[in-house]
Amino acid sequence: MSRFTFESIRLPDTAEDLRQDVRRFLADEQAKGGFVPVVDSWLSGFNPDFSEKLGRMGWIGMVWPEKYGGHARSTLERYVVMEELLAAGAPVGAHWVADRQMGPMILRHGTEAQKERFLPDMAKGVSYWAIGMSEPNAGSDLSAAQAKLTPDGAGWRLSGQKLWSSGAHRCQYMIALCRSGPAGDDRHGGLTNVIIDLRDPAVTIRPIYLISGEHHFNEVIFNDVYISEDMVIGEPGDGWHQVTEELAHERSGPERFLSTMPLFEALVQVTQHSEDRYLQRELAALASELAALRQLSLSIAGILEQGGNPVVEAALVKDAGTRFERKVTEVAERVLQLGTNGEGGVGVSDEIAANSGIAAAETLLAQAILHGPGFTIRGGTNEILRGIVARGLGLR
Amino acid sequence: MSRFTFESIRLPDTAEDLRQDVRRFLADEQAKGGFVPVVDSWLSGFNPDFSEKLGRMGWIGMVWPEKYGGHARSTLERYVVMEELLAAGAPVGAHWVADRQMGPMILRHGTEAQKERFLPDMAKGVSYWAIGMSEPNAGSDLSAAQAKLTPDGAGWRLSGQKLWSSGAHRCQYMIALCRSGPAGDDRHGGLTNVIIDLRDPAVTIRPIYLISGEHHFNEVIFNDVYISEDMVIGEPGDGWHQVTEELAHERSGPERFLSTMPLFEALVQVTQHSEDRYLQRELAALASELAALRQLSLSIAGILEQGGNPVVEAALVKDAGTRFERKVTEVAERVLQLGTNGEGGVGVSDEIAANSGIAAAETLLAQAILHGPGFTIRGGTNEILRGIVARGLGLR
Amino acid sequence: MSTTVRQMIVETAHRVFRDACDMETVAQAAKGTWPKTLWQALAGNGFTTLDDDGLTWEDALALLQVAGYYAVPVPLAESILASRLLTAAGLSIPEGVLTVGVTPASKPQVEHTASGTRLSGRWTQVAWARQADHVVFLAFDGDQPVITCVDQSSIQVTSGTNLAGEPRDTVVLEGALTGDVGGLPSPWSQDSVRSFAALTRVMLSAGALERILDMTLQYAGERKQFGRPIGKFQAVQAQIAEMAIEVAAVRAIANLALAATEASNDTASSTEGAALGRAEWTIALGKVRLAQAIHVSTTHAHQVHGAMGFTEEYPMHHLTRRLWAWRQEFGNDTAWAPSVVTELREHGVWRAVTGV
Amino acid sequence: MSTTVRQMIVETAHRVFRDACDMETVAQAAKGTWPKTLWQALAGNGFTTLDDDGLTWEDALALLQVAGYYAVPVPLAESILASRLLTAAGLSIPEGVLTVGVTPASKPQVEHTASGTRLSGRWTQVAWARQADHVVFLAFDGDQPVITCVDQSSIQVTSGTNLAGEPRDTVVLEGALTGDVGGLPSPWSQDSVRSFAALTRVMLSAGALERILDMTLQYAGERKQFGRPIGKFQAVQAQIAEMAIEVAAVRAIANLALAATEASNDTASSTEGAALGRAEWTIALGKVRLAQAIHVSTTHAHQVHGAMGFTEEYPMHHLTRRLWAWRQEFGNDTAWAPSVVTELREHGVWRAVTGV
Repeated sequence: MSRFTFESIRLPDTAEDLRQDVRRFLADEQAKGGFVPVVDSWLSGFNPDFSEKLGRMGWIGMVWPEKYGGHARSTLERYVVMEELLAAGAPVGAHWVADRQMGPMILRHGTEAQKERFLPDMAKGVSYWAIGMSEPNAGSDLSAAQAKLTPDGAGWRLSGQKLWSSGAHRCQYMIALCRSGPAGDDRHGGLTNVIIDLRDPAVTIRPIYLISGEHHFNEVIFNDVYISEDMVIGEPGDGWHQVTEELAHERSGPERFLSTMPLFEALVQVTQHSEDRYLQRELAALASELAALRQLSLSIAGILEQGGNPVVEAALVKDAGTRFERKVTEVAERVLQLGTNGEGGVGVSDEIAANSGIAAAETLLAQAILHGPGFTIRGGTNEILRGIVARGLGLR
Repeated sequence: MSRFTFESIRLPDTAEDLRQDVRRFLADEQAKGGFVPVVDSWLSGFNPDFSEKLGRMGWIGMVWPEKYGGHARSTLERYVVMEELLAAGAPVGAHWVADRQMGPMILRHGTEAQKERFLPDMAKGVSYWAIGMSEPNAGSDLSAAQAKLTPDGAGWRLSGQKLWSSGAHRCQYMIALCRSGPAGDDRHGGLTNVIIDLRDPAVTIRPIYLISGEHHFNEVIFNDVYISEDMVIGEPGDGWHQVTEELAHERSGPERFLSTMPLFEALVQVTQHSEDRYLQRELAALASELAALRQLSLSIAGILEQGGNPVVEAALVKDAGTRFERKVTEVAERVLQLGTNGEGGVGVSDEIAANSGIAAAETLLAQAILHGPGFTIRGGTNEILRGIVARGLGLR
Repeated sequence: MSTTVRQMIVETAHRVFRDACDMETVAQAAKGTWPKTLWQALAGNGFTTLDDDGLTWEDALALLQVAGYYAVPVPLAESILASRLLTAAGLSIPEGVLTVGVTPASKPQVEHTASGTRLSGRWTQVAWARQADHVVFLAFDGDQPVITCVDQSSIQVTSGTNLAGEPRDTVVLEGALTGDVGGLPSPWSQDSVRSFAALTRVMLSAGALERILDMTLQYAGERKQFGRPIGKFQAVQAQIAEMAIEVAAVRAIANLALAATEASNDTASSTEGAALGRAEWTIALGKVRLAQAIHVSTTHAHQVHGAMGFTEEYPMHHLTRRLWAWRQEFGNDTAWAPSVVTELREHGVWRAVTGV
Repeated sequence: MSTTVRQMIVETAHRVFRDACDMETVAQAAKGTWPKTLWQALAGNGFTTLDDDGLTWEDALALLQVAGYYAVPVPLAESILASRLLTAAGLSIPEGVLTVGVTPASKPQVEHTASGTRLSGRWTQVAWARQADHVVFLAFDGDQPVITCVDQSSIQVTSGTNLAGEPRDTVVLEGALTGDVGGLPSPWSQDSVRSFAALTRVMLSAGALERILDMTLQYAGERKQFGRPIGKFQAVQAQIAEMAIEVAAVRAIANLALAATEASNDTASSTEGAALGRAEWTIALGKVRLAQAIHVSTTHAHQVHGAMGFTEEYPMHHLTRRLWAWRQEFGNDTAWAPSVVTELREHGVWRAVTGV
């Protein structure tokens, strides 16, 4: 009867101990003014100091072998650290992509030399990496990638561009999915992942400002960049396979439902004294959705730990998780009254309104509204994800 | 800039006077025990006595010429009568289809003899008609109709079946869309509307019980039924055109958003004393949606009055209207506690809970839940309607 | 937790239900026929009551998910809950069909008289009271909530049904003779009983939601419109994908509630109160989550099925009508919201969700 | 109502905005540049203030729908409202850029002193206060709400912006010299002023919603994925169809509010109170309806646009950010709900909706 694999996960005691360590660390940092919680902190919180501190705590590259600077911990332990950082709205953006995606890709498909060269700095929290997947005409449809690799001796020459590369203007490296040959019948051939040193003068990085006015994303243009042989990941032509097998990692993580967590916490705080039953219903509904999403996401972490590749389950969780993130915003839009200069909202207690709680909540709401459109688009739009789920259910 | 024609309508004073007449009539009837308000009364309220009374009041066939028993009133006057009857949950099911669809079709495409024969009894509220459109393999896709007409002298022989014919077991006649020839390239050819006397022994009517246990729908089987020449509407082969031009009438009427109106009224009554702001928000949101839908539906009535055929606008209103009907149910499911034997709900005042108000509200909620699935399916599913809107917007 | 044993129970239960609880049985039951064979099969497999050497409370809850999948038309959940309450109160479990009265209308009292212990009061929503050999009641001895069991012969039943046609009777007792009376074990409160009752609805619903997803998938693969299976249309796919996440979410939270319930039983007495509180909170979450899942899933399931789906002939309504009723029984989402929110306010959302 | 004249005004307005208010102008304004040419064009056409021989209040409200379509980056709504308030209070309308302060922080008072009338208080959400030549304030003379106008030179402005970067300043006055003071005409209350302010947001939003529908349609027709325009995908079509109904609904209810406002001005004095009440109720409905429309429409518009749509470069955010801000300004849906519900409770839903 069960269509998907979602086993119940009980976190090991070591993971729960680790959770308390992370909470103490975060409380200290926050008390010292090390960070202010923000919505969507894994995108907007680019903070090299903080990343270095996390590296020193052993909380980057946690599951990698120790010989590459990793800490040989379990996927579930890593999961707990990630969810605590995100729930607190901590600035993890600098190292996020390296830790989640680029490190694991190198670990899985890279050469020994690549591992030794790149992984230790990633784990220290000092090496930051950008994603190079989307292009102007290859958004949800990655097989349409056109950034072109031309053979040049033992190496390659790269021309073309990538879009939406988060943090590329502050990262040292990018791994880009490029076209090294024809697509073939299944449209998935001829793609190759290469490592690009973003400091190369043949690379031009142009900012793409967001509607919030922030600069996180970039257009990255390759003006005949030389890619030496040792910067290719695995075999040329294996790129599609390499990126799609990471999709479950990319899509099932707690960053797909915790982006608006600081706003949710603030919302509960500022309505602390409301006796309004139907407001409580809305808050309870959000909490119950959150609890379920977390269990599902944990289940996927468990499957990943056992070496499975739960792509369909991950699509399911990302679709629901990102919709949840936006529901939090919608409830907050009904409660808070933006623009009243921190003077209240409906159901907001006077006691809290009088202190800074309400102003902070309004700031978080503004962040959530302006970041919201991205939640259900980045990493595969919800429409794409539903197609994947339908396929997984045998509908096409 | 405006994509659709939705002119503002101001109802003429005559229509508003008429509204008061209808309200007085309904109040009298209700006081006399003539009816108890129900959800979805235009389907489930089959009451010949009530229909005859309405006929005597001149509220059936209102816009038809007087020589056919009509009352030569305006579309907007008719609209006001309809909306008042529906909002009150009055039992209008017996004559509804005749008044809305079959009468107008005969008036527009029928012969003089057909008009003289059929319309006066319809207007008296004593002649009840069923729709024969859907078939087992032709639901949303009417062009797939297969009930087959074979020429027989000057007339035809009809074999096949129709599904979902509402009230067929209590109606005297049906107009059925039948296949008289090949569909042709546009798939819309070869269809013909014929009038069938349901008392013909070659017609078998089998009940289709609903999940509420009620019997409104039927399977109607034609065992080589003889259809005389004078029972054909218009020219053979014109059926598709005839039914699609009625679609705006069928889809834009107030029955597409008022089915759960008695429940909405009850919900407001039983929560009369709640100070819960977020419950008030839900009720206000429903009211604002209702008010907008009514304006849009009125606009379409205005266009129809001027001879236009606003098919796309009607699809838009039916999609949104039927979703609104179900939203009322969803809010009621949060407020009332079904199964507590009339003993309460959340936000329901004790004063009301103690009298019969709450039990009546629970009954209406049960009706709304069980009828709900039909709202967004009958008369064209919402998915079909959205396709029509998309086409109207130039998307395909 | 003995996962293997429980897995075995669940597999056996599937087999039993497949054999003895087809849709015809459910349809007949909805018309008032008591499905004797089904009850006997369940009782014969030891599924109807808890047992020190057999079915545990947690096994039984897992079993209810299977029962929900098959739209079980007997008071299985009530029988299990009844035996749970009796055991907890130190009373013995009688033979025969058992049900529970745990939603008293006011505060029904036991009286200790010369002629024995007598019970008076009124209980609504007593499932299959008309059919039960014994009804286990939640009542009060003074202010103290107690459990006691009354024979069919001593009760007055007014018949009622829920939206699915399942018997939900009102029982009135006027000084009826009752057997032994037992108090609730510490740290249980009257609210704990209500929580456990609600938990049965979460479990049953998890199974029923799974079933309507299966039925909808099958229908979407077979039914054709405009020349192809409707499951090929993006709108239908989106509806089914949404159902899938709702089903998965309810199952996840049901399992969470199951684990928390288990933990509250396995706990040292010093932390019992906290563990029970955690279990009750998780159940409240589950009942709240259920409301959305039922709303979304039944809406989409019926929409995909079109007109066919809301006929009596097509069996899906046995599931969807139960879901609509179960959403409400023992408190809907609005009723349970304060239990959820109190914890959020006290500890913050994230700490509440992660178990502090 | 002179429909022809209003139609002419609307058409002219479209021409003026097309010429003087392209997206580059809006983008520059968002960076702090005052769009002088636009203001002059609007003022030159008599669009910025009401006039006995020209623009009526209702014409001006219709004009605001056009202004919203073009994301007008000047205090046009405020200038119109200011002149409406001045006229109603029997005061004259000064030359120059006008704005309003109608959300006072507490209960600011006018004082009649030997050196003239003085005003003290604090107003939030004063649109373009920094730019206005005069600010028209809602204040109090004792308990009596009054209108008065103060020069730029006498006000202290703390700059702020809304989500769209539109100036929303806080103004503090400490015994500032003010001109004449006029009371609100009967039967207006302080709440009437708040209603009229909210009405400007309904009108602006109706236009902005229309614009994002147009932009989304155009994008869906041009942008290709998987080898065809995304507007061919059923999921995208469904989103656009939902936007279309939301846009139509807001327009319908905006027109209803406009008609009710007009009726309240045309009414014999004996029924003025009732007509004004009706207008205010309709405005409350509009502000509530707006919340859903903005939520649905902006969500879908951005979803269809994909990543491109939330870049600063693509101009849709000038509309969507304004909509998010306007939803909140002068009260969100929760704030306006009681005004709506009071009528529902008193008269019943259907009678309230049909105007009793």
